[in-house]
Order: sequence, then C-alpha cells, then structure tokens
Amino acid sequence: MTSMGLSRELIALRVARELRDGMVVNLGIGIPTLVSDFIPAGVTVIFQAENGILGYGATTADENEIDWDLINAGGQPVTLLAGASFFHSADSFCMIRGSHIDLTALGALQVSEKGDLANWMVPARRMGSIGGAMDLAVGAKRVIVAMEHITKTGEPRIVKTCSYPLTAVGAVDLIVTNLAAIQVTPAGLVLKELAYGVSPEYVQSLTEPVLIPAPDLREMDL
Amino acid sequence: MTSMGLSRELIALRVARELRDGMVVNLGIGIPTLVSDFIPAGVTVIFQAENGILGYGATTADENEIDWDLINAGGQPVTLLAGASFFHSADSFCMIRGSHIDLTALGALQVSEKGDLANWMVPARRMGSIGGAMDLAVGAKRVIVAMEHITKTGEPRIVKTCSYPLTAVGAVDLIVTNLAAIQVTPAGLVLKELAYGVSPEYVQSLTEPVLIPAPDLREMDL
Amino acid sequence: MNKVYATTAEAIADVDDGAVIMFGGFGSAGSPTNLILALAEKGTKDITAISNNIGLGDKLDTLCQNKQIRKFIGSFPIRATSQRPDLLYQAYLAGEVEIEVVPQGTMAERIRVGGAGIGGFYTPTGIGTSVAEGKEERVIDGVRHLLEFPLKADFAFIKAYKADTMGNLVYRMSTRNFNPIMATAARITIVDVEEIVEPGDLDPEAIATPGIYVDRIVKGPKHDLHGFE
Amino acid sequence: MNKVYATTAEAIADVDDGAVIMFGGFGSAGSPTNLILALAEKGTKDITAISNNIGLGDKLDTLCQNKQIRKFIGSFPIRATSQRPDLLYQAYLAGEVEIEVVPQGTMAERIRVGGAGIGGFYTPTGIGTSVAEGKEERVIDGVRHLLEFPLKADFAFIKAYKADTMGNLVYRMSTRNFNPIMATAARITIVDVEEIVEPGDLDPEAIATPGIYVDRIVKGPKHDLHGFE
Repeated sequence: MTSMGLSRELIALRVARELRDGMVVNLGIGIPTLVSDFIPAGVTVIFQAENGILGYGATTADENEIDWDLINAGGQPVTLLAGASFFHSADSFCMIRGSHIDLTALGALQVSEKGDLANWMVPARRMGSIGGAMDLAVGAKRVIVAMEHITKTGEPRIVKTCSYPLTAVGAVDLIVTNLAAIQVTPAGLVLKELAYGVSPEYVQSLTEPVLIPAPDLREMDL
Repeated sequence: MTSMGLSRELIALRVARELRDGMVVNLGIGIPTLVSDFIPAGVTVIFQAENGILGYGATTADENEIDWDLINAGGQPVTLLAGASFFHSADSFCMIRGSHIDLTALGALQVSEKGDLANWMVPARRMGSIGGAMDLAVGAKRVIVAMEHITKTGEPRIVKTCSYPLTAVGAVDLIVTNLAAIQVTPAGLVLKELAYGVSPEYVQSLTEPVLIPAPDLREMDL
Repeated sequence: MNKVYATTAEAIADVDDGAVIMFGGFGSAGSPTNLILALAEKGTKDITAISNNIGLGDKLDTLCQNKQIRKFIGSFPIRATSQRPDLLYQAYLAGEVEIEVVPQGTMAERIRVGGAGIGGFYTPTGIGTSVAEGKEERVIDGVRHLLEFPLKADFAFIKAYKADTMGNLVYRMSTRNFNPIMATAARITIVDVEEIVEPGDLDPEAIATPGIYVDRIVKGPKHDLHGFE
Repeated sequence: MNKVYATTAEAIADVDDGAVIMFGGFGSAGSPTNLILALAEKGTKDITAISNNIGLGDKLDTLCQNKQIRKFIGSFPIRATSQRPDLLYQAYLAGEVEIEVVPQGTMAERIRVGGAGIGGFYTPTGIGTSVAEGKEERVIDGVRHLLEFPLKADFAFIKAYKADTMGNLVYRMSTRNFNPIMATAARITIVDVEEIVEPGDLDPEAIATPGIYVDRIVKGPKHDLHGFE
C-alpha cells in the first residue's frame, strides 16, 4: 500500500513548493533532507543547520570537496555558499526557539488531528533520540511534516490522538504524504490536494480522523 | 579629615597587592581604575571590561594610539595586549555572573558590617546608574571595595546598615580605605592593617560598627 | 530581498510614534549615531528607548532635547559626572519621562532571551536591592534568585563596522557590546555601517551577527565621538 | 600559568571515578577524540557523560565498550540507524546505564546558563511531552513554558582548531557546536587542538572561546572520522 502515490522525492518536491524567496529553512532528517534538491527556480532560501551553520549549500559526495569539519545536522558533508556563517549550539537554538526560522520540514511517526507531532521514539524501543526536533517544532514559524501516509504494516500515521511519545503539541501546519497534502486548521484536518490517481475516499480510508475536503480540493501540482 | 592617610593612588596600590599571577580582574570606575597602574612585578593579570574586552592593556592618552572603538568600561581609550578577545555584552556577563572573574575592585558610597555594598545612588538624587556593579558584586569570586573612609562631610562610610540603596547583599570581602584595610568576616569587620600614622582608635572613631582588631594587626605594607 | 537602503531617512521611515526602540552601543563605541540623528530629524514621539546609556558619549540625548522619549530603560540612565547637561535626568525630575534602571548583565540577558524564545530566567543579581521590588524570588541550590523577563522591541538601531549585502555583520573591538543581541530581539533591525561588502567577503568564523537578524543596512559616516564625553 | 600539556594522559591525569564530563562535538565534527581515547586508556569508571551524541561518528562508544559510563545525558543517545552496534542502547536495555534524553536546544541552553551563573530558565520546548515530566510549568505571555536548570561538569573535554598558549580558541566551521559553551560550564576545561600558536596570532574578533575558560591544552592528531558513520 505504501507504494501508492508519490515517491519520497516527489513528497520532497511538493514540500519544496512551500518555499518562498528569502526564507530561512531547517530540514530534518529523512525525506525533508531531499527538499533542498527541489528548490523552485528564482527562489533563494537560506538553510540553517542546528549544529551551527547558516547558509550551507548542497550536500557533496565529491572526494575533492568533502571536508568533514563541515557537516549538516544529518551528518552529511555539505558545501558552503557565500555569506555563510558559523555559531555555537546555544546561539543556533536562539535562532530556532526564537522564531527566526521561517519554515522547518520534519519527518514523523504520527501526526494528530490537532497537529500534535510524534517523531522521536518508537515506544517498543523504550528510548529514542530527540535531537533538535522538539525545539524546531515549537520554534519555527511554520512546521511541515513530510512522511509516508501509513506505516509499513498499514496503520494510519494521521491519527485522532498520537499513541507514540509526543515531540510537540499542536505544532504541525501542513502534512505532505505520498497520498495527499493536508492542512491542520482549528476546525480539523483539511484535505487540500491529492496525489495523481488517488481518491478522497481512499485517503480517508487510510486516515483515522475525519478529513474535511477543501472547497478547492485538487490534484497535487508537481 | 579625608586628607589623612593614603592618597587615592596609595589606596589603589594597596588593592593591587591583592593581585595574583593569572587572575582575571575587573576594575570599577573611580579609585579602582588606578589599580592597573600598580600591578606587582612578576604578576600578570588579565583585565576584563564588561563592555566586551578581555586582555586590554594600559589606558592611553597618546593621540597616535587612541582608537575610540577600543574603550574600557570607564569610557577611556585603552591599548590591546596579545591574546585579547572581544565579545558581546551577554557573553561578557556570562563571565561576570558565572564566577569567571577572580577579583573585582569597586568604589562605594557605603559598606555595612555584613559586607552589604551601596554604590549606585545617592538617595537625594532620586535616580542613579547601576551599570555592571550589581552583577560584578554578585558574580566575582572576590570583591574589594576601594574608597575614602568617610564622606566629604565627615560621615562614616562603613556603617552598621547601609542607608543608601544597596548594590548587593553580603558581597564585600575586603575594604581598603585611606585609613585601613578591613576584612569582612562572619564574625564581623576585622581591622587588618592601618595606614602609616593612623591609630586603631582613630579608625574606630570614624567607623560606625565595632572593628575587631586582627591578632596580626599591622601597618600597611606599601 | 535587497537590504541596503540609500538614506537613513528611508531606513527609518516607518518608525512611528510610540515605537519601542533598542539602541546599541556602550558610550560612544558602537552607537548608531547616523540612525539616532535621523530619528531626531524625523521627530518620532513617545519613544521607549532601550539603551545601556544616554548622553554618555552617544547622541541619544538629542532625542531628550526634542522631547521624543517617553520612557528609558538602561543601566546608565544618569551620568555620574556632567560635562554636558544631563537632559534625561532633568526630564525625569520634571516628571516628563519614566526611567527603568536595570543592572547591565540583567539587561544584556533580558535582551538575549528576548531574541531566543526563552520566557524568563533566574539571576542572583539584584537580590536585596530596589531592583528586586515587585519581582518573584526563588532559592535555587541555596542561592536567592530573581525572576527576570525578556526585553523585545519593535526596532533595533545598531552599529556595525562592515555589513555584506545579506546583512552579515562584523564589529570592531569594543563596539560589539549590545549590538549583536539587540539585532536578535527586535521585529526590525536597522544597521548603521561604515562599509558594505559582498557576500563572501567577511570571514564566516568572525561574523558576529548572522544576516538573518538584519533587515535594513545604511552606510554612513563615522562620527568623531570620544568615549563618555 | 602554562596551559600546554605534552600528553593527553597528563592532561586528564586527575579525571577520577565518578567524574561528570562534558564532551563537545556533533557527530564526528568537533569531537575531542584524542581525549576520549586517553580516557578509555585511563579507565576512569562511573562517568556521567554529557554529550550531544554517542557513537554517532564520535568515539564515545569506546567508553561504553569499557563499561566506563554510568549515566549519559544528551539529545542523541540512540542512533536511528546502526552501522556500528549501539553499545549505549544495549547497556541501557541491560540496565547498566541511565539515560537522560534532552532536547538539543534545551541542552545547549542548560550548558550555557551553567557557565553564566543563571539559576534556571523557562522554555516552551518539551511542553506536553515526556520531557516535561516532573518539571514545573509556567504560562508566560499566554505560552506554556517548562522550568529547566543548569548543567555543569567537573571537566569539559573539547576540541578546537587552534589554541594560543593563553587558551584562546578558534574552531573550524561546524566543529564549533557545543565546544564553546561547554568550556564555560566545567570546573576544568581540557582542549584537544590541531595547532598551538602564540598569543596575538589569532584574530581577536574570531576567538570563539576566550582563554580564561581554558585550563589545559594538548595538541593531537586529527582523526579521519566521517560525520555520523
């Protein structure tokens, strides 16, 4: 079932459509990392990495270019753009907690109909890693979740109430999955866009809470 | 009466005797500023200025040397020593509040027998300037007050209870005046040293709380 | 997203009556003199000014002279010695302005947390003094602390040595002081700079204010001001 | 006051059983590998280790292998993917170590205030999560905040690019991370550096750790570690 709809790359592409010129953006690990490959033409964004970089460029696999003193928050070697700067971790989270990041894209295990986010621990493992996710979810002006619509065993990830440990309460603004784009609103989850060939009924069948079809519900424009 | 005993320079000299090699030192405005002119031979101290300098050197009046981008916390142009660094005001007070300053010398209007310090406001003026004094008094490992023993009108400055608005409670470790060096201890004020030609009785007559003569009470060694 | 403005007047055009403005600087060092003079010219009234000092080597007392300030928050509101008339003090005695005197370290931290999304902090500074009046106390590890809250502003007027066109800033020596933290704590940050360079021209390790904190940049002359004079 | 030590063994000679140690670094970048390997060699037991991560590009899991760690405080105690065996996780499941998982920004700020003499602070991070358990909550300006307390240590093991003999430090790119704040929050700070220079050789505007925070400096080889591998 998870093979229906968009690939991971297309999910990232759809998230990238939310980028606006001049935005300061922090990308989480997983699908969000791919977002930087799909920046719309004419849009310049500034990427922040919570390990203390502002203005890094593409990841690199070029042996001549790799410098292991310059890695993003996912541990990948990156390049540097003109105008970049470095700072320590406390200053980095001043940026994040202080709402100086315009947009963050994060992976998720579950998202609730209230926009609660669970992304740091599978309960069965009894321990997990929070990293910067809690600060990003609370501090960024806009939080987009990029994830597969259901788990590998077919369970909905969009739920009434998260059963996994929470990362943040009411933090998520937009959910982009392989099947749909869903906006979190005070009235509930609004189904805004559908992946090509996917029906509203199908998305609803794989989503625990009731989805409100948007008046302008349409196919995802990719 | 205030002309008895030590000059301002000799008070500063006596304070300078407290400096030890490697100490990080912040000097307040007034007599304390003069301390930097009397650093004992063989002793290297690092001066911190709360406006964001570590490792500045002597003040300068040399037109060719003056750079008004480099002033100490008293507004005087200073020189820079090798190994100096600059930082912003919040980082500066991390140093101060965080007990990374070994010694501060501050001026005072009044000091109480408990070591309470009053140095920022004359009540009659209804308003005053605190500057960095409250943070220094609370944060420095050792606080030395350098002041005239009595006011211009002959009132004791060392009092049972400060009548002037406080800078900090129980902060002062050592008081150096034109007449004596007095240590603040849990048992009370201990008279440790006398300026040349000054008797214990005379100092007591100009001091409100009872002074405890030190077993090794002696003339100030300058 | 061009941040470079041609004139100080344009850079402060929307600084309206009642604005809360932070001013960088310690004495004359790092004071945004060109922006202060433009604000005096513009005549914005009822300003809440947040600055370490006023009329202490800086030109902020020009705003007093014009009766533009309603409230002053700082660590040196009053000068100990008066080479110039102490205009804020006179206005205070006349009941024309409000003054909040703040320990310098508490002020710096309040500004920093204002930019950092922190709701408040506990400091031992000010315990047992008039600064503690009306504030909550809490004993932590046997030490009495005061609860202090963030300082934020509508505008930060700051001074830097060099800016690149993205707003990255470097300072010179003791001119850094309050400037970098104020840049983080205001809705709009406007910088008075001596020189504007291209992105990549500044050492990324020495950038003390990353460009995302800076909204507007104006190049202006450096004034011959002398410490606390 | 000579701060330069000839060997890592001498620099950590007094790191005794039960020590609370902060380790700088994020992944392999800025990890004090030479000091970590010396600590493994020395065999100090019952360590409380404070580090962003463990075994995530760094060599800290060597201390797990030797069963030297009693408690780990960090934001990435567990790896999501396991190219190496996840030794801390195994020890945790076996009940041999305690883990305190902390949001990265809260951890950074707790360390910073640990060095800054601040008693505690309020952060919105962690509200409504397991991180909030047992912590005080307070609503400030309509937003729920958690009260968090300082982190301090007996020792900070940090990594810098260059040190001068007075202990002033500069870092390279993303190796800065937790190193400068940890340097302020420990009783004794020990630095693993690539190069030692004379005072005056470093740009005073780019010194990210002023020398007064540094107690011991050891020059060591740079290890070929790769991000999170």
